[in-house]
Amino acid sequence: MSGEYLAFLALALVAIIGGVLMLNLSKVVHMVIALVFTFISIAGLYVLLSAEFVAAVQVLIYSGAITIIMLFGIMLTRHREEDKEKTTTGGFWRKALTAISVFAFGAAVYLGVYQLDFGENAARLHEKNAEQIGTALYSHYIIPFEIISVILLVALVGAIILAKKDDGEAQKK
Amino acid sequence: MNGPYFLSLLVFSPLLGILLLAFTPKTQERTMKWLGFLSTLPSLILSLFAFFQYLRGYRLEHLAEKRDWIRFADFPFLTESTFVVRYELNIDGLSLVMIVLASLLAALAAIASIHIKKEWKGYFMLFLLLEIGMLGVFAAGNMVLFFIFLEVTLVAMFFLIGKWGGFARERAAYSYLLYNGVGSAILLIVIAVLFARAGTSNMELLKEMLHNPAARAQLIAPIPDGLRLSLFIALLIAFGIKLPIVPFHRWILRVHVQAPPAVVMLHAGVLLKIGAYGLIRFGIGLFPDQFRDFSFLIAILGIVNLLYGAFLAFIQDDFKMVLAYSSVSHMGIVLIGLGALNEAGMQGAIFQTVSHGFISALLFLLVGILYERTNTTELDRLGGLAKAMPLTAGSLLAGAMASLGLPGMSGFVSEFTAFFGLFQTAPIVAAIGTLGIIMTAVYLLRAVLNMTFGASKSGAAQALDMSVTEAVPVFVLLALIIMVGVYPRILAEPLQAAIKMMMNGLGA
Amino acid sequence: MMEMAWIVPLFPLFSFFLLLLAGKKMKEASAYVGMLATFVSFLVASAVLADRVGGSTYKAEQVWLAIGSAKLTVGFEVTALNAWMLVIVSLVSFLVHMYAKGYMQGDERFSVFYAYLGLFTFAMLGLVISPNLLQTYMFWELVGLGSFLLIGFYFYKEEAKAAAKKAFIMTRVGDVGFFIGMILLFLQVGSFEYSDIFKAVQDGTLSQPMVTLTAILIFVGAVGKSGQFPLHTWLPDAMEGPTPVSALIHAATMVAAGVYLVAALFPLYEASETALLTVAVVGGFTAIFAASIALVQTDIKRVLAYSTVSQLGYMMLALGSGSDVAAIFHLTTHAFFKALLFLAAGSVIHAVGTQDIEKMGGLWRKMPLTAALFLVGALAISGVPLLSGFFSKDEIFAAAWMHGHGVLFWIAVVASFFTAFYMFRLFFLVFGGEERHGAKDVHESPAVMTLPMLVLAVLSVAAGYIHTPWFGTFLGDWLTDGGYAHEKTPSWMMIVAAIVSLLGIFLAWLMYGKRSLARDWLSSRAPLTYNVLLNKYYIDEFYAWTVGYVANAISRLFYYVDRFVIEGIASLITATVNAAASLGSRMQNGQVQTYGAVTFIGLALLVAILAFTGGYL
Amino acid sequence: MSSVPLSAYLVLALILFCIGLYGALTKRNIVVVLICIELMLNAVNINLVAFAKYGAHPGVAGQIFALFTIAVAAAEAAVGLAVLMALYRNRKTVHIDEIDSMKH
Repeated sequence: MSGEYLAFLALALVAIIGGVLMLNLSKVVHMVIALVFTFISIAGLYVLLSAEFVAAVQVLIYSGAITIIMLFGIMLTRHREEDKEKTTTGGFWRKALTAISVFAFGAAVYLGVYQLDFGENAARLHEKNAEQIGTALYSHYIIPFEIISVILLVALVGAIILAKKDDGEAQKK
Repeated sequence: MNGPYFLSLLVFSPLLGILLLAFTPKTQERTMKWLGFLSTLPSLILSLFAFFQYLRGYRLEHLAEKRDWIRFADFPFLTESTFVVRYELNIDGLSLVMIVLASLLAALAAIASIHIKKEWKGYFMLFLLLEIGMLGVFAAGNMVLFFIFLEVTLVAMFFLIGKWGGFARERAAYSYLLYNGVGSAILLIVIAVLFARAGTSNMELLKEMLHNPAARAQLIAPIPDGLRLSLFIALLIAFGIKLPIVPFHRWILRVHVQAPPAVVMLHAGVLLKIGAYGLIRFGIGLFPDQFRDFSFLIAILGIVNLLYGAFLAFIQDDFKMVLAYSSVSHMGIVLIGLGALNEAGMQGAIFQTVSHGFISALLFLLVGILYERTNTTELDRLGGLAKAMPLTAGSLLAGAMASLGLPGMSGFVSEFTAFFGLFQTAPIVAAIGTLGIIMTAVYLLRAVLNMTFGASKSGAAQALDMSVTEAVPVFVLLALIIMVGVYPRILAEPLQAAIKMMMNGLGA
Repeated sequence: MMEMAWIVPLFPLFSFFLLLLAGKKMKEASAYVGMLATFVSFLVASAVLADRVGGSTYKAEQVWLAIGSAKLTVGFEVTALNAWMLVIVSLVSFLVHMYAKGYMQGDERFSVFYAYLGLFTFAMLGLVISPNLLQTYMFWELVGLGSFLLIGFYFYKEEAKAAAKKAFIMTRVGDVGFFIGMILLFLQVGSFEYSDIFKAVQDGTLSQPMVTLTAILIFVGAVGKSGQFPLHTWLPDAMEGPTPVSALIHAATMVAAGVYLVAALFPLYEASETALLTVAVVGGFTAIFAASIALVQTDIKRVLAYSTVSQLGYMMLALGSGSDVAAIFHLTTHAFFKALLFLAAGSVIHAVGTQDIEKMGGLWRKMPLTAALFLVGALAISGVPLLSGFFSKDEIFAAAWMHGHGVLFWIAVVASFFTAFYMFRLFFLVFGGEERHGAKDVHESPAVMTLPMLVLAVLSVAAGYIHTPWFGTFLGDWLTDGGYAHEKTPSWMMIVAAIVSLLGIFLAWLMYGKRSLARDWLSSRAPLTYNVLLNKYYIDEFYAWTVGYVANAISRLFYYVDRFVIEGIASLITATVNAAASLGSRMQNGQVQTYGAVTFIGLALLVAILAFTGGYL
Repeated sequence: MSSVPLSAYLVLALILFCIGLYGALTKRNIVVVLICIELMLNAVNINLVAFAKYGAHPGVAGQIFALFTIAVAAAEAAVGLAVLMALYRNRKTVHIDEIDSMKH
């Protein structure tokens, strides 16, 4: 049992516990907090997978930005009587059916992956990881990279327009 | 004649008319009617030319066309021709006869379309599209192409019924679409299975692969007997809907009654025949063993069709309904001939398809002329037409006589040959079937005499007799009916080779 | 001349087409076209006959249709019988054409009438020269078409419409028997040719039951066409047609086609005792059955029609008794005197304008020539000695007696008595007594009508002498190629026959001429019998109640099956689809998560199936 | 050298994905649904990065794709939240089962 194993097991456990908690907590804010644990442990897993740069981005974007956005979303909407209301939709049957098919899906995919091993190991991935990524990103993947930047811009503008109050509506009020 | 584009030209020549019509202004009624009629002529001329060349000994194999069209898979371990749908047209005696029938009736129906009252542009465009479909079905060299052309007729007919039909036209059109859609779907399944297992949909190749033990090795996957049986039954149902065989016949009643008479000419004259053609081509051509096992059942179905249609036609109040059930009844004779499983029966069945094509076209032509003047085809409201419209009444009577199998007209030859065949294999069944001969006379005379004889009833008294334009197709059809009746060899000889080949397939 | 026999039917066909196309313009001239055509036919037919007398059978044919290995042929054949029939048909047809010019004068569809007559004559001539069963059948049906068209000539009359329809359908019922019999014969023999069939019968290729079966089936066709019981009901109704038509078709020629057919196939019948007996019994029964109906009818043409049925019964009886010669002989004489009677009746109707004999009377003075000619015909049909009917009927009596049909013989004798009685009842009512037809100006018919009657009258008298026990049996010798052995008939038979017919005439004279016997003797004494006879044994009603009812019931049944069962199943299917669709649309609840769940469940199902059926290789 | 096998990462990703999926299909609060979707995207990222190291063709491409996914996820979260705000303003609810105006 090497250290890598131990680290993997711990991180995986935290990630899964975070996910399960997310499903079972009743307050939305708690759910988000539970998920932050998951995100962070996933960042740890990236480190194990020799992807230091991705791990950093993960912490920055997910644990940071997205979580904050979500919290803002929760704060700006009304969540007062949550405790009395049910937190899930649909009847028992639908939930059961969904759960069963999620299990079936999981099992089926599990059958496919549990022995998957290509026997390859990119040993040099951790050496100057950020540099490798940068080189590939600005040479081979330059066009997707530019497109992504456009998408981000569009999302920025779109989000502003969507979230802005309608003029007519504002005047009425 | 030996140009490689002969068949394509024949099939697609109405396309020219569609294009010209597209550029004709909407209001020019006469121009459009002329265009519609003239566009049917090239294929008529070409098909007649081919027919007479064939009678003089020309070999139709020279006309075959073949071009790569869709390639589904390009694996190195498959041969060049596997999983390829080719654009291939070829004809033999049987399809040639059907093509002549189709192009001829199309031209005559175009003349009969002078009674169309509105939107001539769309009408004639769809009409010509329908003709392309019909010609293509008979010229198609593989099943996929056959299916595509079949669907073309389906779409064109749907709109022709739904837009230019009678009061309940929408219902009739949907009825048509639903029944035939189901039939087509079943047919498509059969085609898909065969294509997937054999890697080709060419009829000749399929036939080889299914029967020749040497060619069987080329199959991608084996086609065991059980599968063959199910495919055959599926084919029987698919074409049984088109023909129609009795439990599937309800749609044709609505179409016969609601569609404009000129369209029904083509429908009863040609489209119903696609069912018979398909049964012969695919049913007998591809699955002769299964066909042999089912032949008795098919003969019984034929008798049921014959009698059922006849008895129902006996009590109808509307002449169109009488004719609709008469179509059901007459298609029974086709089945009888096929079920006889011998050359006589086969010949009778094909004769009946052609003969009924002429006769039903004639009768519906006359229905159109009548309806134009009296606005009704109900038997109770018509009477004594022979006084006001002697020509129409006389032709109607002649049509009825041909339909009930009077010697000297085409109906007799087909009826006789079909029964002649069945008496060889199943005399008792055939003897029961002869009851249908009597019933045919009973219901046709009842209907026709009700309309033409007796005292003149209101509405019919002042009607004008048919005009020259209307008379031309009537007399052309009558002449053809009598010609086939008096000199049947003109039909029998082109068919001989095709029938012989099919009989070889059946092992008889 | 014999190789030209095929041309005989073509003249009337030509006349048919010509008149159909140009008849409107030719008007009265149409009559001359028709007359010329039939006259030329008659001349050629006579030449053919003259040729045949010295020569032997001529036959020519060519392939009409090949069905596999079987070759169906058409052609023509000149046998003794055929040549004889050619002459009779063309002669009577010519005379009727001539007569009709007077009778149909002024009818607006004059040319159409002649066109139809031409068609009919063509078909009938074609029928008698056919060398094989198939061709016979084809012309057989065409003859039926001609008959149908002519019966329905006055198409605007409901009765004519019904009669035409009935004639066509009733004969068609018989034709189906013919059709089946013909095909069965072909399947056994391999040919439709008469000669091949006879050969097969002689060889014994044809098994005995098959011979009987096919013979009886074909006889059914003859029953239909010749108006034998039980398919006779159309023939009296057929009198709705113009009278010349009744004379030509429903007396002289077409109805005799059944007799001709059986005679032409006689070797087949001879081979089966059962078939012969059937023919004889049907014939004998029809003879007396129809004669008894004729006793009380009041429509002049109906009386003659039932008389025709009865006489045809005689011919069938003769055939059934094994004497085709007697049948053909009677066919010949009957053609002449029955045509004569019909034409004379037509002349009367033409003059008086009614067909009801109760409204006629005393025409003897107004129309002496017609009356005299009618008398000749009546005497001939009654079997008064020295006229043609006497000899031919005698031949039939002899045949029946010699063949051992004692009962049938006596039935025939009684029928003969009836015949004499009803014919002279007719004669005395129409021509005797005082006038009852009111003020209508009645006068003798024009020469164009009386001339053909005169010719027929001469033939009615003279035709008997071509085949008599006294002067020689020319017809019989010739028809059987000299092999005719006249059976020695007991001499009492002739005397009995003569006495019976004279008795009938005498009784009629007592009742209707001298009136010493009350006319309502039968109706008052046995009203039931009288009514049964008057209503033709209620056969029509019987058919209406059985066949008609059954056909209607089956149709209704099918109608409901079609309407409710089949349509119901179709509706059920559409309803199911509809229900499924509306269920589906209720699932469409707008909740994204439901859609997602359904989609995902479907995916999971597919993935699971793939995984657990080993889809990962 | 014995390291954590590829399948361990894949199974972990699978579990997280399933959790996210179940949540996305059953949770009532739109914010939670969005969060669950983020979780699913994360599961996918794990796969990508794992394949970058242990896949059939290991290389930096997997990590780059993970970065792209993260970028898109960020954009998605922003837009999703904006939509949520707009919705909330109009309907006064964040419950997904009350938003069904797309009904047939």
